[in-house]
Amino acid sequence: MNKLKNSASEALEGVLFDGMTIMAGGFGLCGIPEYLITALRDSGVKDISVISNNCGIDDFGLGILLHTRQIKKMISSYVGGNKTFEQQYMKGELELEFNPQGTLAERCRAGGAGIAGFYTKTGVGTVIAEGKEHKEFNGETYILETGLVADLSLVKAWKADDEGNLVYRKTARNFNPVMATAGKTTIAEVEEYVSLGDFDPDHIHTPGIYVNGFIVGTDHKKPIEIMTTREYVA
Amino acid sequence: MNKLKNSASEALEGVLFDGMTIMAGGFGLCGIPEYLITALRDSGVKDISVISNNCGIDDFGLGILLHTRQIKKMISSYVGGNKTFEQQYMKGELELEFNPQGTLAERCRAGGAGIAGFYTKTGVGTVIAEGKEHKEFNGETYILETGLVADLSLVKAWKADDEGNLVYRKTARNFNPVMATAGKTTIAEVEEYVSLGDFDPDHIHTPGIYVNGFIVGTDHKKPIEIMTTREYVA
Amino acid sequence: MPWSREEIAQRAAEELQDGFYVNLGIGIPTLVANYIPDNVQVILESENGMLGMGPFPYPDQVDPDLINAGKQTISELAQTSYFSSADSFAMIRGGHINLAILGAMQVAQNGDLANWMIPGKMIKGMGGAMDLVAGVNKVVVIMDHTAKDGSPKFLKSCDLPLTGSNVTDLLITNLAVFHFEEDKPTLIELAPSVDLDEIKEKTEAEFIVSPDLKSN
Amino acid sequence: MPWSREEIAQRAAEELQDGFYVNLGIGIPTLVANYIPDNVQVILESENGMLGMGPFPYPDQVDPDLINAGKQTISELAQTSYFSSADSFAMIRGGHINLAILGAMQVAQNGDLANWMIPGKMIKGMGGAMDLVAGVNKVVVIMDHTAKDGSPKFLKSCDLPLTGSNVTDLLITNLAVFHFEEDKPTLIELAPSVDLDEIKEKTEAEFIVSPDLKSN
Repeated sequence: MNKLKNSASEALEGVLFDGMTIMAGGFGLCGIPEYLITALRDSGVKDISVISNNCGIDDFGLGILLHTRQIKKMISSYVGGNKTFEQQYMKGELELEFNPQGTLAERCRAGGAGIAGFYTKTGVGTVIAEGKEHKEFNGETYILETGLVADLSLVKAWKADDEGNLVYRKTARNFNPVMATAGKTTIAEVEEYVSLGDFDPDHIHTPGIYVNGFIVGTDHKKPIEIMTTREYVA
Repeated sequence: MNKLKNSASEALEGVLFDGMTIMAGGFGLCGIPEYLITALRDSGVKDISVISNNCGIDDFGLGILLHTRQIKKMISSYVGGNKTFEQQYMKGELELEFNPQGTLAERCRAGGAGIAGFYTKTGVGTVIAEGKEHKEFNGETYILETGLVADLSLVKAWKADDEGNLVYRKTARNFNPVMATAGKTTIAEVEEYVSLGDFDPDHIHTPGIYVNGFIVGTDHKKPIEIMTTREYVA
Repeated sequence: MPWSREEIAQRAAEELQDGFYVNLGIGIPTLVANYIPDNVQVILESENGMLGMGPFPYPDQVDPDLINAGKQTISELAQTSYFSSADSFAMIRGGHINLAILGAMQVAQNGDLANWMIPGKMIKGMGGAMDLVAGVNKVVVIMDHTAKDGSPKFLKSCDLPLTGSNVTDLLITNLAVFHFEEDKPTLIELAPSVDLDEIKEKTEAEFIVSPDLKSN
Repeated sequence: MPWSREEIAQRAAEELQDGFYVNLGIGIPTLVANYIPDNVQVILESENGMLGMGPFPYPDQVDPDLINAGKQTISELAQTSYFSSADSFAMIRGGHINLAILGAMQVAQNGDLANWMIPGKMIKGMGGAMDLVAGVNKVVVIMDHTAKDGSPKFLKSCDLPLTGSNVTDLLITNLAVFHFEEDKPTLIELAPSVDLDEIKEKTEAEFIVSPDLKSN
């Protein structure tokens, strides 16, 4: 069963519908499924609720879905640095739900792992805790957060084999592995396709069971948001 | 900061006390910390509560701590195949708490991850659910299970570097990575010591932050419980 | 003539679909691996932390670090991946395994399943059975239709402690096959030379007879 | 003379102990990495999924797949490991990070911390700040002692939305250092040429003065 698809649009065939919930991996512009996001835009699917740590920048990543007004709601931990986002949100055209970053990651893991809810200390005593169930464990207060699942998860990995086993690279891993587990359908975008058996099975980050299909992109743009370097000292 | 210790007894120095709770990795006799268990026996520490999926066999693994009557209580998912265990339990000399295997693994992960409790469907409608809080999410019933932490976690890995980064091998991984995260102190036993920088940082299973010290064992026995093979067909 | 253990396994193998991820319990369910149809590719999961479980190893390839959930030595395949027990049960609990085939001591007409302990006997523990029946999409149970003393094992309600409540999707015995839906289980298939009267006689559970009842 | 940004960072670096795992927030906290004492080895965590964060890369070693939580390009070290966001915050929430150094807008005398939003302004989100203050063993907060208009930022209670309640362990401003225990914060150190009167004047929070108050 080879899960390799010929194109992003082929990979998304039959899984898109208006009003759907989509998880998208990435932290800033690092480890985002560039080609799949472009295919989403081209599909014209509307009123999407997007679960993603950030919302890209004005002209790249999820930001391009703001220009086309395909996003109805964002569930994120940080959306700074995106003017289009700010404008649409201020005008009330865009819903926004903030989650603490670790709570967002854990909610995705929980959704994928059949954990309906979990108790965390994160956010106790803040606006995040408002309206949520509070409970004491060993004299400390925790709040109840719920698992998240998506109709579709779009993830970016480094390499995939025919079975859809995935390996990520450096900090481009971030939210991708947990989101891969929490999609009713999960499509991956990778930079390199390897033959079955090329992976050391101890090194696989996402087992193929979580991956319905994948595409191999060429020339990923991978823009850098903040270039910081040091100088060679003679 | 080199976390390599010279011996199992040195690695356990100052962390043992009577009545303590100890997690021990392994599934059956696969991926168990052989030398650390022997050092536990030799230390004479008493009244231990042990969290481990199984309790070894009569003369190997955690089973050797039954002969010396150092274990007060086992928290496990399966203890079949150990006569000493059966005898001590039937005589009321040993406490036993069964957890479904996945609930046990998740409780260890939760303990290490600062999750005080979580809702699972596993065990609903069975004796496991008795006395536990029930809650509905999306029309389905879940029960509340709590996170587990231990005073000490003993894990078995394949390789470690100076920082205590760990890599496991095949199904010897099992409970070891989650238990490594849930010990106030965690000591690892490995088969091979590698230099800092030898690991590909994308392949590390347990980051060194979870490991307080490790020993390198030689000639691990690794007994096989059920040898099953097929024949070469000419 | 009732089905043999091998024939029960063979019947269970008919439930496998191409691309399925499958967990096989200890005992007869293990035999199902021998009857996977040629045109069907399934990936076997072993709950101690492995996807893509291969056959038993050749004698010179036995590896103590490579066992299945029954603690038997096994081999790996080209698509194999390993993961922790927590990740394994996240996969199971999260509903990612398509099918589990498990043995049973008793099954009730509402789908309750008992397969882990007999009061009074030394209890060995439920291992991963409760997680599997709670999490896997479709649970196929296989067992003898009656106990050794002839008493029924497919009951109105189980008297043994449950592994899971309302979890059975298909029951395959040595005499018949029952499908579980909302209300009552439906008898859908009979073993060769077994007739409806024999099933009625040896079954305590109430069931419906499918209009398409298949005789073999 | 109040401490400069660099001197605040330098003072914060005194809190680092050998073997500590440390998370440094965005802004001034990042500067702390420049003042790690020679005899102290710490490992820096970046909450986007990395332990063992190295310095900024040389220009020809920039890698878009290797950034820190501030989205800056960085480098790796021999001890580096990578992991997912879920594993990263399991580490943070589980109390495995020894020390976090974070900036703030306001701190209250009970340790409440506000550093993520100003009502009426576009809110950017809390990112990982709420997780860090809730989970890390010791939280060191650094900020200017007063706002630009001279109004105090160390208050009886915060009026900005909180990042965490009762989470501050040490507050380092450009004028002084306060240690938080059960009851009230304790003033333990003054910047050069700063006296107790100036602190009292510029602080709304109630605090105790340590008998061992250190002047610089």
